[in-house]
Amino acid sequence: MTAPLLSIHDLRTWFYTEGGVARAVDGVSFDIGAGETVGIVGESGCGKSVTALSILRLIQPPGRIETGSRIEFEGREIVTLGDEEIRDIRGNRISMIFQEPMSALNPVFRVGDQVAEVARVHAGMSKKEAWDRAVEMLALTGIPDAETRARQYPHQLSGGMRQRVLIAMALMMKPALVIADEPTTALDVTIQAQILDLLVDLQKKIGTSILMITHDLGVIAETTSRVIVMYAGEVVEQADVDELFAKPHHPYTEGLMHSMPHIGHDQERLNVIPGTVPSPTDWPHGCRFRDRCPYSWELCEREHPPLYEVGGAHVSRCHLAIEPERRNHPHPPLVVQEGVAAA
Amino acid sequence: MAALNRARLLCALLLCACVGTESQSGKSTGGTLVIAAGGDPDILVPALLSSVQAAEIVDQVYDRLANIGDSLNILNDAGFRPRLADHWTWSQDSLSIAFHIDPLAKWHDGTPVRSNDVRFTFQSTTDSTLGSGIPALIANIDSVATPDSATAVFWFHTRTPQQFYDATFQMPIIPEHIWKGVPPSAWRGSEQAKHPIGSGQFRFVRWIPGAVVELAADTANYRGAPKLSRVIWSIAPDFNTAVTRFLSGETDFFEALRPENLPEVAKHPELRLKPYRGLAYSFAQFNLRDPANHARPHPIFGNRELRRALTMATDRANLVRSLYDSLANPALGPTVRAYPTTDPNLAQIPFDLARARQILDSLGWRDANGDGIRERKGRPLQFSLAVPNTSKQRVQLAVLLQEQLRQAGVKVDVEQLDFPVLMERERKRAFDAAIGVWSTQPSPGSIRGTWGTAGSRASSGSNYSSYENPVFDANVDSALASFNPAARKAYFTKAYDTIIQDAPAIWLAEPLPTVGYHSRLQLAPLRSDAWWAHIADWWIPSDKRIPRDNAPAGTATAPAESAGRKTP
Amino acid sequence: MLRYLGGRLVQAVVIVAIVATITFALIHLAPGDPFSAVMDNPNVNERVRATLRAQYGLDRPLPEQFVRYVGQLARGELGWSFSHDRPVREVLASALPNTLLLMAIALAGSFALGILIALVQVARRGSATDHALSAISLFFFSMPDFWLAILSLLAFTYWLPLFPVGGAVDPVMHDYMGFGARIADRLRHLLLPALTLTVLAAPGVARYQRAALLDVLPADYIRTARLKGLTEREILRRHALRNALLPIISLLGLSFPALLTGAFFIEKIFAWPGMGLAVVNAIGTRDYPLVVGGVILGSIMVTVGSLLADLLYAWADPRLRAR
Amino acid sequence: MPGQTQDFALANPARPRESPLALAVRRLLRGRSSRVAIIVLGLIVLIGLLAPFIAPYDPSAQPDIVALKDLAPSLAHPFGTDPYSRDVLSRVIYGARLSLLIGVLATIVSLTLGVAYGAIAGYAGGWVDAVMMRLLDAFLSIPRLLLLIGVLVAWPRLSIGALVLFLGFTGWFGLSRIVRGQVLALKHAEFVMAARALGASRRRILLRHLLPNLVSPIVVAATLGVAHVIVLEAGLSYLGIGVPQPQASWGNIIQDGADQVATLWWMSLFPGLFMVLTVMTLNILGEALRDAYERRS
Repeated sequence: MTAPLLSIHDLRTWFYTEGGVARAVDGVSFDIGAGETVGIVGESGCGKSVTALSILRLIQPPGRIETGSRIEFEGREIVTLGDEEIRDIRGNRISMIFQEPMSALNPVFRVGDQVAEVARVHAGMSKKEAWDRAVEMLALTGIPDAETRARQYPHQLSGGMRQRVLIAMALMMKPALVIADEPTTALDVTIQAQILDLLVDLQKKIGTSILMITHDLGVIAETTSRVIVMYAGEVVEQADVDELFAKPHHPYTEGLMHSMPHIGHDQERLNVIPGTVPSPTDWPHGCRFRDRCPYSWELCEREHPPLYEVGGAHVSRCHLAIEPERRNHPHPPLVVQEGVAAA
Repeated sequence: MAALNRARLLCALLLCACVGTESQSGKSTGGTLVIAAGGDPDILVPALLSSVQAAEIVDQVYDRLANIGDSLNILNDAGFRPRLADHWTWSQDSLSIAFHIDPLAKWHDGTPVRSNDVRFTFQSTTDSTLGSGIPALIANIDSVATPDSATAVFWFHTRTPQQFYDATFQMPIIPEHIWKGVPPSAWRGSEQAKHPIGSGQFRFVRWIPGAVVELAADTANYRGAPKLSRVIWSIAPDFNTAVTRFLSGETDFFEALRPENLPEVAKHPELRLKPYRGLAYSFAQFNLRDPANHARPHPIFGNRELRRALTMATDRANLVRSLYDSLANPALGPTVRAYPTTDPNLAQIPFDLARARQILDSLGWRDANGDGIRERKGRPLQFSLAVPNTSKQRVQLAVLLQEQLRQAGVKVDVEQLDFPVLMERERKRAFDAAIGVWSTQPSPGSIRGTWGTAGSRASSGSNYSSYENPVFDANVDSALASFNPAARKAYFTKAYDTIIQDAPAIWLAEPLPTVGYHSRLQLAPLRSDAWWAHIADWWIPSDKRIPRDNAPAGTATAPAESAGRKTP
Repeated sequence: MLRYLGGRLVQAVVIVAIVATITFALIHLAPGDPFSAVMDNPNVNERVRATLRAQYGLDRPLPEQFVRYVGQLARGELGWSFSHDRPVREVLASALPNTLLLMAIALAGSFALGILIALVQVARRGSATDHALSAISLFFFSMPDFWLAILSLLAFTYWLPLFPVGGAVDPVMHDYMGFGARIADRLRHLLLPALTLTVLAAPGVARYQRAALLDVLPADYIRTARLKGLTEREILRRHALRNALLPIISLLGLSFPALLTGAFFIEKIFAWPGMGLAVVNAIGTRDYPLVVGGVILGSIMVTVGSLLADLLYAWADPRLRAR
Repeated sequence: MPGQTQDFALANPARPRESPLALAVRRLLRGRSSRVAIIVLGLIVLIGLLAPFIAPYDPSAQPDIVALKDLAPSLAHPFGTDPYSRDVLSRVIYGARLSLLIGVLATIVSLTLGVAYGAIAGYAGGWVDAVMMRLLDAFLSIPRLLLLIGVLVAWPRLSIGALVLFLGFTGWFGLSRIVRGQVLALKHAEFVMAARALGASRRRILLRHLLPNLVSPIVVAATLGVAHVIVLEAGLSYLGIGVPQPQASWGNIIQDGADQVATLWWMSLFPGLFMVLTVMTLNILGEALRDAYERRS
């Protein structure tokens, strides 16, 4: 196997806030191969977006990528890269699509100019060339009458249209990697599917890798080949998409799957994982999922689980890997009610 | 006779001012004199003006029949120099004087000056609808007759020592053809009042309020052209600016510097100082009548003892030192030391705070409630002291007085008023107390108008205090009627003694003004009552002239645009 | 857009009407007669008194006086200034260009300077430069207008005599100068007051603009710009500034009263012949019609200023422009 | 064991039910610049309060109008003397007293009016609100200084009390707009609805439920308002229509020396510095308070 396109090793991105050090990403490692589509899934606050921003070094103070973290991309070490070099990568070799297409576009510029700006920065194109390129790209993302649309301002476009603009912007330089951070969450269900199809389609045409960040396992199932599950700043499970859906190992992944709405099933309520994610300033000792886990036992409290190999490329950060029989004896989770601790 | 007089004057000038250092060629006419003025003139009508700036300007533009000499003699015509009248003749009984108009005299519009202009000047000045204060001073003049166009005859009621002075000094002559269409009641605010046409050696060019008044040499003048080609009053918005402009050379002449400015002026080698004898005295006068009802005495100041106590409570010597340093003396009374009739040793009410307190106590004014202010029958001993806001120095005087009287348990509210408003309050006798300054005339007789019963009741009279004492009046009248200098002085001394002891005012300061001027300027003697009397004889040597001296006079372009004011 | 404009115009007229009512109330509620100064002034002739009586209908019943007063105002008649012996309208009209010149220069200068300072601060946020500039801004921001004016007069005309001491032109020589010299003369007189007013107004702009920029910086589109590989400088200048200019346009409207107030003191201290000097001098002469005229004109200027700022805002913001 | 409870309360930084004001003050005290500002302002207030005890001389006494006038700063008179031989330091100290007093009193007047007007407009809504807001627009577009000049010229020789009232009457416009906005927003808040459902009177709702929520804008407006009034009063006194002689206010002292700025520079410099310092600290505090409140929401 050739060297992966992106290789993250022991990434730790911490935020130094008034309330203490928030270890939002706390030792994450994974690879993405060229042309591959990898998904990161997890609840909000699990560190998946911070991981994405870390890859582009877009962490703003008081956040900081801790020394010892490594992000290797196309053979270069991003963490220690100079400002100018990292800027050369942004939007050019790695680009990103955000969740909120409205706020991600500058309200006071025409969308065409905003798309064209990428080419002007990175390819040194003239205004005219860049504009033409932008219109071309907008057309490619399926915007009808792209020439006219390009002259409009963000507020004049629909949500789906704006997301297409962002996609056009992201793909302008045919980057090696596109990070899509919840690209469909803010959109209507019908538009969601269109946008996902578009992404997959464009990936095939351009051949980029995609890192798909979402809380929605449906999106994962539809677009990715490999899945990384994150919880409390850590990778808790990683597997090929089919393997994961067939044989989820980590109780958290299990919980996520149960909370997925199953089409056709007449369910009144989603199964929600009880409890809340602990505070990033104060990760619990041992297993971070312990309090919400129906299988946890004293080992989970005592020892922080490593990533166990549970079959092929499938890894899981759960002690069940060494005592699988405990899966047969679930107990009610040790959820602590809010406020009780303060009393 | 006229020619002789002028030649003699010139000789005097050469001796005292230039001491022969200047070559004759350096005396060619030309040059611009820029005078630092503290404010706009109020009105450019001789009979109506009340500000010194207006007097400075009016005296250049208008001429009198004859000019008083520098000795300021007022008895008969000794020392008087011909002006519009090139000679005059007394009647046998001395009850009339015939003035013969200089045949060359012309108004600035080219019209010749005629005797009817003299008669018109007298008639309009004494017209009651004009509201001038001068009639009280020339009550002895019965009428002016014009037997021919070149002769004006003044008729007097009685023979007095200063008949001639009355006829000439009080009335600069104004042109009938310019003014006759305007009723005297409308002279204030008329266009003529803003653009005077006279017969003096300078003619009026322009007046941009708040900026400049400009006069130019009247080159065709019957007395010859003046040596300067232009005189400009540069009007500063405040004293500070005026001083700074003078120090920086923007202006050439500064009248009445304050003591604190003298060291600064001394630092500039090109600037000179020159003290001169002024004829002004300042005072805080009380209204002796109730402002609400003039038939009643004033509830506080109606009492002579109280007024005396207020004077006693005032450390006048200190106050004058504080404000003027050595540039003023404490005022002796309603007079100045320059008059030959003034006894410099007039008895004064002494500064005696303890005695003042005693008197106030004995009058029933006591501080019962312990607030530091005396009361009587529930009424605090408190009054308002009005002061013109245009003069910071007078405001300072008021604040100094405020504190001194506070020591005696008297509360003074300083009320700053615009000068014309203050004037009108005084005219209507609608004030408690006010700080005032009289720039007196060469004759001590002007006191009749300012403190005598004659000026008390009439609203045009200047006795704003409504001080009335027949003993005072009689002594002043006797003095003015007396031809014997010693007797004059004795009568005046009795009059002054009377008024000083009656204390209708706290007599404050008699300034010894000091002018500052640029050394390139060659001054003529500064007359005590009017330093500006001989501006026409001032000059700037040609080798010391600067660019502004050589700007052709009266060629200012587009004044309306530059000052934002329409000149009709 | 037109409807919006119309609405704002109506609003402006209503505002001026209310201002007129307030000034009328001021005149008539005042103890004694604010016109007594005029009526007492011996240099005011009968014609002026008659004009005043006609303007304010002083001897008529109050409602009639009011109607008369408003009617006169509507025709642009502001009464008679006795201290200038001219109509108030003329006095103010001849002074207004000088005030507008001063304000315009200070406005442009202070916004340019303020925005520049803010950009420097935000580009180096958290640095010593940022803190120092913040402290300096605050210092000047807290400075009373007249005090800074006095100090700058003191410093630059007395101690370091670089500028003439007051006025708009050399009072004596200006009219004798050639064209070029006149321009130079005007500039020499204009510079210090204009600079002082600029320095007075700039800190407010800087502080406001800095806050606006900092508000904009966390925005998603700034992240997008960063993502495109733009430098921080480009991001600040192109993306952040452009968005942070919108609040600054609102500030433009809001800053008129302060600027006008500043101009009043500056004009007084530098003897700059604008409407501020006219009104401040009218305080001394108790020229009440002129004071009231100044209040009304000042309010109109503020209203018009904020109206213009609103229009500018509508034009600058594409989201509003469409409407 | 009351003692112990108290200790616990002190030890626990996140104690529940802390009032927003207390919270804001605690946040305020955390900033270095606001701590310095509080100390400086406290000193100036103390100077004003203790003026009779710390002023070296009687501020209006003229001890020696010849020998002691116009003295440049020296050990005996650190801020020099004025043309009346009065000690400028003493006058600046008494000026602090008067300027701060006028600032605070006028601001209290403004706050009362502003809150009342804004609350009524916001709570009443409808055309009442519309009319009141248009009126407010008009008030806001009259420059405050100009309005005050108009008033003070029409009412000459005002007492300081009247001056305070007029300063207060012209200072509430901005606040009332903020209050109205808050009231409008809170009017439909659940707790107000709940109170209304429970039959609380309008008055009670306004006073008990809305007012406490207005504390933060009021505190901020008050702090900045005092600063503004101090500057205004100084300006008016400088123009000669503020505080009358012989009382000392900062603006007044500057006015006393205005005629001779070049020679009596100390009369402009020192009171001005005090004024700037006061206004600056008030501005810092006002803004820090605003920040502290905003971070909460």
